[in-house]
Amino acid sequence: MLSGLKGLGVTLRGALRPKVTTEYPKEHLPIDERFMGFPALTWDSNRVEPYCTGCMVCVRYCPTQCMSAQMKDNDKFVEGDSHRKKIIESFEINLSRCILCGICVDVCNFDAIEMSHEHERSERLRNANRVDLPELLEMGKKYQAEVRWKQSKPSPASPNEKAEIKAVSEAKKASEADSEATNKQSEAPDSGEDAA
Amino acid sequence: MLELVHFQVLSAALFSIGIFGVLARRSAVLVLISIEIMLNAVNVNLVGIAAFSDRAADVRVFGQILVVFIITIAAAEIGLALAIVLRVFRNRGSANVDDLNVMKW
Amino acid sequence: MSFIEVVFAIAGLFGLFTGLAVAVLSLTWMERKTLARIQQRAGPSVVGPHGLLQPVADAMKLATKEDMIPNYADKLLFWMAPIFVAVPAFMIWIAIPFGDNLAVRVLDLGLLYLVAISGIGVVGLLMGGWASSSRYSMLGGLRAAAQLVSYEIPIVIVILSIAVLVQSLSLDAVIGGNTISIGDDTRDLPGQGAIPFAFIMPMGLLIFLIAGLAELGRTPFDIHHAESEVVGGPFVEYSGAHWAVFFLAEYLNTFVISALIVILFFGGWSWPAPPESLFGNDLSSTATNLIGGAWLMIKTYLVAIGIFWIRGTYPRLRIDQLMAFAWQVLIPLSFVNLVLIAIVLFYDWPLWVMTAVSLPIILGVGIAVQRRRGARGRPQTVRILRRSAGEIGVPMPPASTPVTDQVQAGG
Amino acid sequence: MTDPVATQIEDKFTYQASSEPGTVDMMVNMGPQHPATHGVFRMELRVDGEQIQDVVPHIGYLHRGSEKLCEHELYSQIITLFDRFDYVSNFNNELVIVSAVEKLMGVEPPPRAELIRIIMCEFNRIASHLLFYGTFAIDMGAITPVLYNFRDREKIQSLFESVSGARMMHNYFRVGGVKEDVKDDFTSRALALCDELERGVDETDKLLTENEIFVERTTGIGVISGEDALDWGLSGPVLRASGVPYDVRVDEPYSRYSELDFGIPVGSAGDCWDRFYLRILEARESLSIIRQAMALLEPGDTMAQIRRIARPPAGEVYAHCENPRGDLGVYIVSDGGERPYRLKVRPPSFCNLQALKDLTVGHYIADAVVILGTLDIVLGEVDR
Amino acid sequence: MTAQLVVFYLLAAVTVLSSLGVVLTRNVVHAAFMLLLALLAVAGIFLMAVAEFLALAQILIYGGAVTVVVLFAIMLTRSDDQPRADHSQRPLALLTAVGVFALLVIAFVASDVASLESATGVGTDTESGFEALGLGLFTDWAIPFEVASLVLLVALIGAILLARSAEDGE
Amino acid sequence: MTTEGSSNPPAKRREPEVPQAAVALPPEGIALAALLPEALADHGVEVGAAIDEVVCTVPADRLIDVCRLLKDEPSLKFEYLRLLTVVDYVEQVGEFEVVYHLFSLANHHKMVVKTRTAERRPSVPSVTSVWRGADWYEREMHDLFGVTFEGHHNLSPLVLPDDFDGFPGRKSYPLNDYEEW
Repeated sequence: MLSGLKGLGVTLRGALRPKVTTEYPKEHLPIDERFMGFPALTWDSNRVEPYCTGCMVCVRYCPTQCMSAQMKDNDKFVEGDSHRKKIIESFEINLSRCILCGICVDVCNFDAIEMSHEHERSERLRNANRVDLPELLEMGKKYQAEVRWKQSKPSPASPNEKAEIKAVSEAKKASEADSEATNKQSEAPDSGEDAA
Repeated sequence: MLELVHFQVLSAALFSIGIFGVLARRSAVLVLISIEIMLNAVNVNLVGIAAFSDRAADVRVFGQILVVFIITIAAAEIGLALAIVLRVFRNRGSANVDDLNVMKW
Repeated sequence: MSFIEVVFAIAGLFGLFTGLAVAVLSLTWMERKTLARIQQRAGPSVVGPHGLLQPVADAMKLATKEDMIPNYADKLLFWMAPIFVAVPAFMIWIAIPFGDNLAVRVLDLGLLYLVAISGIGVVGLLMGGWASSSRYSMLGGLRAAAQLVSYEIPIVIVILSIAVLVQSLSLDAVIGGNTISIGDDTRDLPGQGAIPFAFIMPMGLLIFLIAGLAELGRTPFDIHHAESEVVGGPFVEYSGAHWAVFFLAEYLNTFVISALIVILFFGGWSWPAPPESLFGNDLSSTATNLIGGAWLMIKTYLVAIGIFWIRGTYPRLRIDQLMAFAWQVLIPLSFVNLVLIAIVLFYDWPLWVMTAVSLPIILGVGIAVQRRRGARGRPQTVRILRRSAGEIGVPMPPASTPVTDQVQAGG
Repeated sequence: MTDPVATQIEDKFTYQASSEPGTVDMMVNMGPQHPATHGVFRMELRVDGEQIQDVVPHIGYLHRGSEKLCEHELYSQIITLFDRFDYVSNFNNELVIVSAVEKLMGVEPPPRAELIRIIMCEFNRIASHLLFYGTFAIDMGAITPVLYNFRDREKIQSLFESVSGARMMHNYFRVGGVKEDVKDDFTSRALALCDELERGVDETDKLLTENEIFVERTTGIGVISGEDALDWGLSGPVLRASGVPYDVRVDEPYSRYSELDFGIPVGSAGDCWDRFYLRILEARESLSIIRQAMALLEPGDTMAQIRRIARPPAGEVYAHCENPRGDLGVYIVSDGGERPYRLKVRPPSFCNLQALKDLTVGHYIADAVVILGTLDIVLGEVDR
Repeated sequence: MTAQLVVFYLLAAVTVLSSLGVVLTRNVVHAAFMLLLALLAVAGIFLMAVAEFLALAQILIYGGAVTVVVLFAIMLTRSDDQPRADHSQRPLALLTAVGVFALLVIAFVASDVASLESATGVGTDTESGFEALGLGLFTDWAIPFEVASLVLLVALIGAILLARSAEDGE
Repeated sequence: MTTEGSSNPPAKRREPEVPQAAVALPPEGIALAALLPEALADHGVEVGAAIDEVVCTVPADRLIDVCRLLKDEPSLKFEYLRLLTVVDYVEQVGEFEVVYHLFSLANHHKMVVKTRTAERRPSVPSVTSVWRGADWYEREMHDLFGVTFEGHHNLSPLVLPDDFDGFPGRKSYPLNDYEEW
């Protein structure tokens, strides 16, 4: 009975400490940088298109089969603005089914899917929490802005860039060649003239 | 105006209800409850007479003192009797007065 | 009884009912806030400032909830049980004095009245438990009956000791002091304005507090509606308004026990110093009564917070331990208390003798209760074994673990 | 039988014959929605008054066929299923499956990864024990400890969040290492957390174990002898409380436990008190393990060089680890594919629950709750 | 008809009806609760007769204790084969009860006792005589009082001995 | 992959290319493997090894004797039953394999006991008389695989509903295409 008084002391001390809870809808606890919310698709702002090419690797490795994806030919590739020959046409994730395991992020080869910080999504119906491509990209953009997301390795060049690079390098080469030529010319002005 | 006869008639009614219960019910517990009612009938009567007696106050209190004793005895009785009923029930698997016929030949 | 008196009585009753309803609501809020504070939470905070209107919202919710009656329930008893619990809880308040000679009905037999009325609630619990036709309710009802009947005894005996001390059964005398004459001997008996009985009868206070907690069915004696065992006991099957009535009665009883502790041991509405010394002599009796009532309420709420604090700390007892505690510790102690005060008064010793004798007894009993199982409160049966990793061979325990006296259940 | 009273009573209650003539025992159906059964567990109690005469436990309300599911999942996906067995000590569960696959493949994870795993598992053990103290206190009617313990548990989970990205279902351990290295501030955070947890455990200790009522309620309740405990296949704190010092971390050291110095709390009475207090001591030992492991932590790789999709050779393996609840094991039969041919979990709670009848019969209903509390079952693991 | 009389009639009606309920109801548990009601109403009757102490004692002992004990006994002695609630001698019992009632009423009306009613009736005596009661109990009736307490003690011990189950008793 | 091919058991098809896990018995295991053939000589057991466990295959009819011997013999003293499970080899060899994982705290060694039973009316003796802890394992396996454990006191459904039809643990029971219960 007497040792029970110690317990009263503990609770009294507890009562004098500040509260540790937060009132949820009003205050939010800080979210850790690594926090895994629902998966989102990232947006390649350089190319103005998603990173995702619809390669289906995440769909295949998803333990709950909550995703589906479809790819299409990339118009921008045809136009030469992008290095991606194929691009995602439609992507759907049933977030009610997603278990936030992060396997899709692990297996993705293109940095195209990320676990965003989105975590407050609840719906009444079982199938109401399906999100489609635009929404996933929105989530992705928000997430990218939040964490100042960076690609793990730079994308290869697009055809246009390649052409540009090629042009530049050719130009460079040409200019080098020119300068070489001029050098040569300066070295041997006569022979050039001869050749011409 | 409240009169003594009111108490007396009420007491008589309670008493006869108690008698009916004692005679008619089979469950030993209910028989005991009926006895309680009879005791209460007596109490009502005593209290009534005490209230209406015009003798000295210390004598008037006799009725109430008797009631105190009756309540005491009633409490003792019900406790003991219920214990007996319980014992009988444990031994014989029944709390009916009709089944308590081992002495009957 | 004249017409005016009847009107006053009705007005008083009405005022009391309203006041009690408000008190219950505030008490629920206070309990939640106190527990939240102890547990470092926020507690109700959404409805109204600091969640003050939360109890009102809860009451509205309960009132509008569907009132379900189980199929096999005994409808009549099921319906009547909350009434049997709540009506006595209200009736007790008729006798509680809020000021000098200020109660709905000032009773000469106030103390006996309290004891008598508070006993009826048990039947309501038993009734509800039986009528719900749920085994948890049944168990809870039986537990409640056993517990409340047992713990009523120490409460009655402590109240008796108070009555012996003030030589009256009137609550006013308990607070305000009394002059009595036995034969030729005229004595001034102490009122609590001078010295709260908590100092004269600390043992009585302790017994009353513990037994009062048990009467309320509050932690650590909440076995009859222990959520983790009988899931709410007699109230399992109740919902909506019926449940609300039980709830109301429970909090009313909490309030009444707190008020009784204040009235019996902490001077009720009386001041530590006479109010004249604080406010001067020109205080009207109404003002004195108002201040006294407020003072009583403040003390009562403080005691209630203490009860909530205990609830936030202790685990609950088991039924056999609970009964054993009542019959082996509390009841003998309360008799000791009664006999002590009788001796002190009979031999006309000063009252501090009572205090001086009580304190060592309390301490002794506390230590005895604690040490019943041995030298220390905590069993020393767990040791830390250090084994090097992968060591071959595990030291096996002895063939059968010795069952010493400490592993006998209960006691 | 024609009497309406009798038929009404018939309808209301099911009785069974009791030992005493005339009286009947009452069947009390505890669960699956009872607050003290810690999930969807049901036990039928046959009680004589308050005293328990017989217990029939019923499980399976949460049976999801996980073992069958595992046979259809890749090894990397199985980890997510293991997270959900004993859902309050996820890291420990993950460790079992990854160490089983590693054993099968003969892969050695890098030392840093092993230490991170140990730290995470021990933190998780503390988190699990904290939950146990709290829920057990609730079973006993004390409502405050659970909130104090949850406060501390939340801190642990925040640490987990910063490491694995999830507060509960981490999916952090991988075959051959861990998903990613911890962040730079991990060491300081973890050490600070250790101090806080120490205080928290002390607080629980003071609130509960020094309380007379608590001691009274737990000593001598649900006693099981060491031999019986072994016979029933109990493990973990429940077994150790009976005096059998069997701890997988010592008996078959896995990961890098053999490098760490720690004690095993062992009881002798085998009652609820021992089972409770042992867990308090265990949490303190875990803190010491964490501190030692933090000291050993050196920079390095956190992932062995293996295929991302594990394809272990054919064979069968049994690997087990000391979970907060006991010896969690997994038996994998591999046919050389990407998916196991057969996977069977040894769930410690499942085994511990078997002894329930032996423990409870003869005690009061309130004790049944206490005994079930000290067995500390997690239904996700019992039913799988 | 005074208010006093109205209240008395009400209480008397509750008493008689619930007592009738006790002896007539088939449900034993209902009978116990009806008994409680009857006893509480009797307490009210006591109040009418200015026996405040007795009224409170009645509530305390019957309301709090006896009813609970009776209920416990009922719940402990319930078995599957609940027999018919009543005897075959029910008509006889009815006859006896009515006869006794008639006899008593005649006796009351005919006897001298009824004439005890006097000017010092209930209404005039407002002093609750519990002080006199207490004095009487501890002076003139001290020995019966002590004997009664002894009886209670013996009953208590006897009840405990009897109610203990067989295995405890060994 | 196990449900696809019907003509060839898949394990057989993969056999040439499938690598086998390497056996690496710990010292206690080697000692035990040396001890076992002698100790269990009368019971027709085969002793082998899998990774770090000694595996001993017992005919079903000798199972109880072997288990009792394993538990009682002081040099073995396997008093702890870690795991009891059934493996479905119906597609390969038409048999169920019942696997017992044992551990000895006293001698600190571990082993696996295996026994086989035919697909039709699979039945093995119950070891609940040896280790009481086998009780629920056997009930669970009876639920999931339909293997009868002779001598078990109560094989009522444990994890499945009482009126569940079929044996969901078996490979022949589809993962998805079944009627929802």
